[in-house]
Amino acid sequence: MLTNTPFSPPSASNFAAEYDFVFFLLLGLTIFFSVVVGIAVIFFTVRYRQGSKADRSRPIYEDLRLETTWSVIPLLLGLVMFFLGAKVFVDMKVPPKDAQEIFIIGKQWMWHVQHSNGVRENNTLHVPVGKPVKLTMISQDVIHAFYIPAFRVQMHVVPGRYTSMWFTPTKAGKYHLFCSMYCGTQHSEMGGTVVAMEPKAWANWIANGGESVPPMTLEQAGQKLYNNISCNNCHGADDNLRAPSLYGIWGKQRKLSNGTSVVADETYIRESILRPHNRLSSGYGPTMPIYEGKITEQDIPKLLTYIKAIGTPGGVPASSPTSLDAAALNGTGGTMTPFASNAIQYQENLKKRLDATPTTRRGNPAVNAIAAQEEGRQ
Amino acid sequence: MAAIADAHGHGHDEALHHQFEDMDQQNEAYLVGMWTFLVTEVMFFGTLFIIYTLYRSMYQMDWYLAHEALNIPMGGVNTIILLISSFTVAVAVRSAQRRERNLVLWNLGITLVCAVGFLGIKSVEYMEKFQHNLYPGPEFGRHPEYLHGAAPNFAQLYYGLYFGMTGLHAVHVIVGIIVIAYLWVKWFLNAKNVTLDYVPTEMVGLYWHFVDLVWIFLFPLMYLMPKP
Amino acid sequence: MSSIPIEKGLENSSPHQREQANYLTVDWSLKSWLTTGDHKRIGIMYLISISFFFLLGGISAGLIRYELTSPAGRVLESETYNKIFSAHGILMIFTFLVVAIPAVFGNFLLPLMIGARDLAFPRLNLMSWYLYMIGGTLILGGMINGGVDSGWTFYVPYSSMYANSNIALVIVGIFFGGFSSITTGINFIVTTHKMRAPGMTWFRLPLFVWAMYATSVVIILGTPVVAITLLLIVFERVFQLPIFSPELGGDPVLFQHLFWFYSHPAVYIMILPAFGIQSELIANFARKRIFGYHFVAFSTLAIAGLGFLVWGHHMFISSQSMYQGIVFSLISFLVAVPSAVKIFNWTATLYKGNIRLTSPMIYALSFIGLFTVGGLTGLFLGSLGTNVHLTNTYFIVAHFHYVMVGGSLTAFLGALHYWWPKMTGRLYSESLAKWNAVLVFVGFNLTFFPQFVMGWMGMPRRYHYYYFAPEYQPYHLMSTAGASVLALGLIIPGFYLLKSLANGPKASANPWGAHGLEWETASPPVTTNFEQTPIVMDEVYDFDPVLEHEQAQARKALEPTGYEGYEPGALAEPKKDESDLGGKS
Amino acid sequence: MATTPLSKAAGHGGHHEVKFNHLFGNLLALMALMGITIWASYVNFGNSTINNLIALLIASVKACLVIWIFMGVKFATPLTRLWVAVGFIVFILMFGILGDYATRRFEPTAGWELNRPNGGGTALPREWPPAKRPEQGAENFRPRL
Repeated sequence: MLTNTPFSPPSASNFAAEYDFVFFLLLGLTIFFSVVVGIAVIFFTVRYRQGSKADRSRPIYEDLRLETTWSVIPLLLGLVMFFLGAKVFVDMKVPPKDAQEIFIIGKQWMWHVQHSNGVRENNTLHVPVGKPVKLTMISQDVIHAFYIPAFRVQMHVVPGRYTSMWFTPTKAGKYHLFCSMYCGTQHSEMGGTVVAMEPKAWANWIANGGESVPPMTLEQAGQKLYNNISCNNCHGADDNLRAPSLYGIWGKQRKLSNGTSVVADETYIRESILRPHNRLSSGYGPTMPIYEGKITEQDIPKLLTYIKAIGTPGGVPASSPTSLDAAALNGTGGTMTPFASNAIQYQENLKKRLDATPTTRRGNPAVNAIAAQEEGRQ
Repeated sequence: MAAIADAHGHGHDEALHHQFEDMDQQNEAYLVGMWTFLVTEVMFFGTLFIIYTLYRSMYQMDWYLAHEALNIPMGGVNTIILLISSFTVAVAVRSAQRRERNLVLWNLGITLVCAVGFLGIKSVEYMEKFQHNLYPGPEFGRHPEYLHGAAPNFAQLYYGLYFGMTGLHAVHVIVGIIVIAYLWVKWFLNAKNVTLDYVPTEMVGLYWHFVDLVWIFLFPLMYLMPKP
Repeated sequence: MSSIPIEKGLENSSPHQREQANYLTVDWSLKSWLTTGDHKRIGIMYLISISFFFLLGGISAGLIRYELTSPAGRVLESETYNKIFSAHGILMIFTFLVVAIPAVFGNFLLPLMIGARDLAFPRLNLMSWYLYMIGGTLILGGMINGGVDSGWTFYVPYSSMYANSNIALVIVGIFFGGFSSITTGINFIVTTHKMRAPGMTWFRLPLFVWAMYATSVVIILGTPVVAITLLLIVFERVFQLPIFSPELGGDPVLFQHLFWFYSHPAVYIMILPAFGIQSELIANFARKRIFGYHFVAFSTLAIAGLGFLVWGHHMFISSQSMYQGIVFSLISFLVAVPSAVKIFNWTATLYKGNIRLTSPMIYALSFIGLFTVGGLTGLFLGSLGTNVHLTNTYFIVAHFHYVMVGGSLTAFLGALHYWWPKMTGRLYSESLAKWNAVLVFVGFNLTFFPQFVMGWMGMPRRYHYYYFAPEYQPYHLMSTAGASVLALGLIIPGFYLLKSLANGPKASANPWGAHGLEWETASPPVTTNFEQTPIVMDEVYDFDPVLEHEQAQARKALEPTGYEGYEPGALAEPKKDESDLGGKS
Repeated sequence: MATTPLSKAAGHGGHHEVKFNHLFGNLLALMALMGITIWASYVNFGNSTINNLIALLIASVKACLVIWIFMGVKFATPLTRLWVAVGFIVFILMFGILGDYATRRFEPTAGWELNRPNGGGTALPREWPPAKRPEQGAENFRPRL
C-alpha cells in the first residue's frame, strides 16, 4: 500500500496495516470532499461572476431534499468511519492473554524500562518481533505519553495509576520512541529508541542482560524485596490477625473496611504498598507501615510481579513460557549473577544506577511539604 | 416592543435607559440578564459539585469520618440564618414593588445583619478547623484525633473541597453584603434609580437567593453525610 | 430593505455638521473613549487591543517557526522555547480567538443588525472591555515576570505541582478574560432576545446574529467551568488546596475532563462567529439569499448544543474509559454533520448567484476551502483508532490551525475588510486587498500543509529539538517558509487599512450595495445608530440576482469606471441621491 | 407620581406582587424541610444511598421552592423560565463526566478472565485462539473481536 512512500512512517506492528487502512480511507474521503467542494466553488465563482451571461433564472433558496441528502450521506459515511476507527481502538485496548509484560516508568525526562527477567534499560526498549508485548506504564511525576509512531501506538502515562498498551512488532529495526505529552523543560529530549529484534537475537540480548547485568528476574527481585522490607512478616500464606494473605488475590474483588470494594489490580496494590491506610482490607486495622518515600517507583514493579505470581491461582511460575524469559525462547537458560548481599546494598545500587537523571520537584513547596509530612508521621 | 418611535416621550420613565423603548422591555432585559448571569454561577458552583460527587463516591468512608469534625449545630444555625435572610430579601423586593421605602430599608437591614452573622459563625468554624490543623497543606493532620480515623490523604482532599466550596460561597456572601449595603444606602438616600424602578432591588434579591440556594445544597452535602 | 430614511433631518445641514454626528467624531477626548457606553466605540477599542495581543502572539509564532528550522534549535533554550509556545497558545486563544469576532464585530454589528440603539447593558459592555484589559495585562505580566511553560492546556499535575513558572498570575488573567467573555455573552443574549427592532423576527435575523447568539450561549455555559477549574490550580499553587493531586487520591484526568468540557465548546466559540461572518459575506457577494437559511440557522444551534457533548474526544488516549471514548467518538461524528451542512449550503448559495470577487469574498471563498480541509481532518482525530497515532503530533497542530487560522482568522480578515468602510467611513485600496487575500491563502497552506505530513510521520508537537529525527526537517523548513509568507499577508493589511484612514476615499452608507440594517445608516454610523428605530418589513438577504444582473449591465454602459470592487455608483459620499441604486429595488 | 405604585404607573403587569403570606409560608416550609433533612441524616435506613437520595431530594425541593416563590419564577415570562432551566440542564449534562469513572472498572484487561468475580467473563466477549503459536512476523495474527 501507500505505507512505503517516503511520506509515511514505517509500519512495524500488527496495528499498522489495520490502522493504515482506516487512515487512507479517511484520507480518500477528505481528498474527495475537498476536491468536490473546491471544484464547485471555483466553477460557480467563474460561471456566475458578476457580468457573466450565465442563466440565473429560477434560483433555488431552500430544498429540503437536497439538505437531507447532504446531511444523511455524511452522517452515514461518518458512522462507517466511526465503526472502523472504533474497531481498531478496541483492538488496541484488549491485550492478548499471553502478552509479554514490560514495565515502563516515566519520569522527567527519561523512560525507564523493566523486563520481566530483571533487565533494565533507560530510554531504549528492546522487543521481540512477532510476540505480543504489553506495556504497563506509570509516571513518577507528571503526565507523559509513550508514543511509538512506527507501531501506531500512543498512551498517556499518568501518575498514580497504571495504564497499559500492547502491540506486536512485525519488522525488525530501530524506531523512534517519543514522549508526546508535554512534560516540562526537556520534553523534546525525553525519548529514545525502540529496537525490534528477531526473536533469537532478542533472546540472546535479554539473556546477556542487555546493557546491564540482570541481578535476578523481576519476580525474584520482587521476592527478595518482599522479604527484605518485611512484607512476609505479616502477609503469609494464609490470612492472619495482622494482615490478609496476598495469595490468590490478583484480579480479585477485595472488600474494603469502608464497605466498598475494589479490584486488586496494579494500581490498587501499588496504592496499598505506598499508602496502605487509605484503603484497608475489610477486617484489618491501619497497622501496616507506610512505604511512600521509602521505596521507589522502580521497586514497585518487582513487588507487583511477585504478588501477581503468588496471587494468581495455580500460580504463574516465574520462568514459565508466558513470562517469556530468555530460557524459554532460546532453550539455553539465562545466566544469573549472585543475589545482592542485602536489601540496603541492593537498593543503593539501584538508586545509583537508575537515578542518573534525578528529578527534583521544583517549585511547589506544597509537594515537598507533603512528602516531609509523610516522613514525619512515621 | 410596541412603541416604535418617541420612546423617550413617556413622562414617568425617568428610570428608563436610552437604549430601551419602554420600561417593560427594560425590566425583562434586566431580569433575563440577571438570570443568564445566575446560569454562569450555576455552572461555576456546578463544577465544584461534580468534583465533590466524584471524590465522595470514591472515598465515602473516609469522607464520612473526616466530616465528623464539622460543627453541625453551627451549620444548621447558618442555614436558618440564610433562609431568613432570603425571606427578608423577598419581602424587600415586594416592598420595593409597592414603593414602601421603610419596609425595604428594614428588610434589607435584617438581611445585612443575617449575612454578617452568617460570616461570623462561618469564621468561628474556620478558626476551629485551623486550630485543629484541618486546613490542607503540610500542617494537615498534625492532630490526628480530629480526623476521626479517616485516611489523612482523603481527609485532606475533603477539606480541600470543603474550604474551596464554602470559601467561594463565603466570597459570594461578602459580595452580597457589599451589594446589599450599597442598595440600602441608595434607598436611604431616596435615589431615583432604585425608588422609581424595582428592578435593581429585584436583581440584588435574585443574587442573594442564589447564595442561599448554593448553601441549601452545601449544608447536607458537607455537614450531613450518612455513615456508608 | 425599506425603512424610515436615516438622514432625515440632516439633509439641510452642512457637510461639516453631518460629519460631526458620527460616533467616531462626536467627541475626541481620551476620556470620552474610556468611559463610553457606545457599543461601536467599545468594538473599536477591542479591535485595537486584540490587534496588539495578536501581534504578540504572532511574534511568538514567528520565533517558534524560526527556532524549528534547525533540528537542534537556533537561538533559544528549551525552557524559553516552552515559554514561547505557551505564550503563543495562550495569547492566541484566550486574548485573540475567543474574543476577536464576538467582541469586535459582535459588539459593533449586533445592535446595528437588529436595529437597536445599543446593546442591552452598555456599562456592562464597557466593564467587559476593562476586564479583558486587566486579564490581558495580567497574562502579559505573568509571561514577562517568570513566564508560563505549561502550554495553554495547563495539564495537572505539571501546572499545579511541577512547573516553576508564573502560572498563577497567567491563570488569574485568564479568569478575568473569562469574565469579560461572560459579560459579553450575557449582553448579546439579552440584546438578541429583547432589543430587536419591530418586524425583526427570529427568521429575519442575519445569520451573523444567529451565530453570535449561539456563541454567547456556549460562552455563558462553558466559561465558568474552565474559570473555576483553572482557579483550582491557582488554589493549589498558592494556598496548597489540593484537588487533582494524585498523591492524595485525586485524579489528574478529572482536570482534563473539566478543562475540555469548556475547551471543546471554546472551539465553537472561536468558529461559530466565523460561520456567521461567512454567511454574511457569501450572501452579500453572491448577491443571493443564503441557501437553506433555516438549516444554517439551526445547524448553528445544533453545533452549539452538541459541542457540549464531545469534550472526551480530546482524551482518547489519556486513560479515559474505553466505553466513554467510544461514545464520544460517535457524538463527534454526529457533530461533524451540521458543519458539513453549512459548507454545502454556502457552496450552493453561489449557484446562480451574481458573484463579485471582492477582497472579503476571496477571504470567504478561501474559508470554505480551508475549513473543509480543517473539518475533514478533524474526522481523523474524532475516529478512535486514527486518533491514537495522530494525537499530540503535528497533525493535530495542522488540523486546529486549519480550523482556527484558516477558519476564524480568515473570517476575521474578511469581516475586517467588509465592514471597514462602515466602521471607519473610509475605503481602502481594493486591488491591494485582493492580492493580499490570495497571499494569505497561499502562505497559510504553505505553512500548515507540511505539518499534516509531518504529523502523520509521527513528529510530536511541542518539541524543541528533533536532532534525533532529522527526517522532519524539510517539512519544518517548508512550514517556516510559508509562515513568512503568511506573516507578510498579515502585516500588509495593517498598512493599507491605516493608510485608508489618512487619505482613503470617503465611503457612502452602503459601498458594497449590501443588504442589512447596518448598511442603512450612515458610514460611520451616528451615536444612536439610527435616527429613528427602523421597522423591518422584508426578509433577510432579499436580493434578486436576475434583476441585479440586468441592472449591472445597464450601469456598466453608463459608467464604465467604478472604484474597483465596490458597487459602482454606491462609492462615494457626494453621490448621495444615487447611493440607493446599489442593490435594492 | 412617586406615590403611585410602580405596577400601576407602568400599567402593563410586567411583574406580579407576591402575597406576603405566600413568602412567609414558603419560609416556614423551608425551615421544616431543613429540619427533616437533619433528622433524616441521623436515621439508619439500612443503606446510606437512601440517606443520600433523601438529602438530595429535599435539597432539590428546597431549591425549587426558593426559585419558584422567592425568586419569582412563578410569575416570570417564558423567556426567563427558559434561562432558569438551561443552567440546570447543562449542569446535569456535566455529570456525564462521571460516566468515565463508572465504566473504567469494566475495561478489558488481559489474563484476569478466570479470576473475575463474575465467573470469568470480561467486559467484552472474547475468544482466544488455542495455544497454537502463529508464524513469527505475521501481521494481524490476532483473532478479530
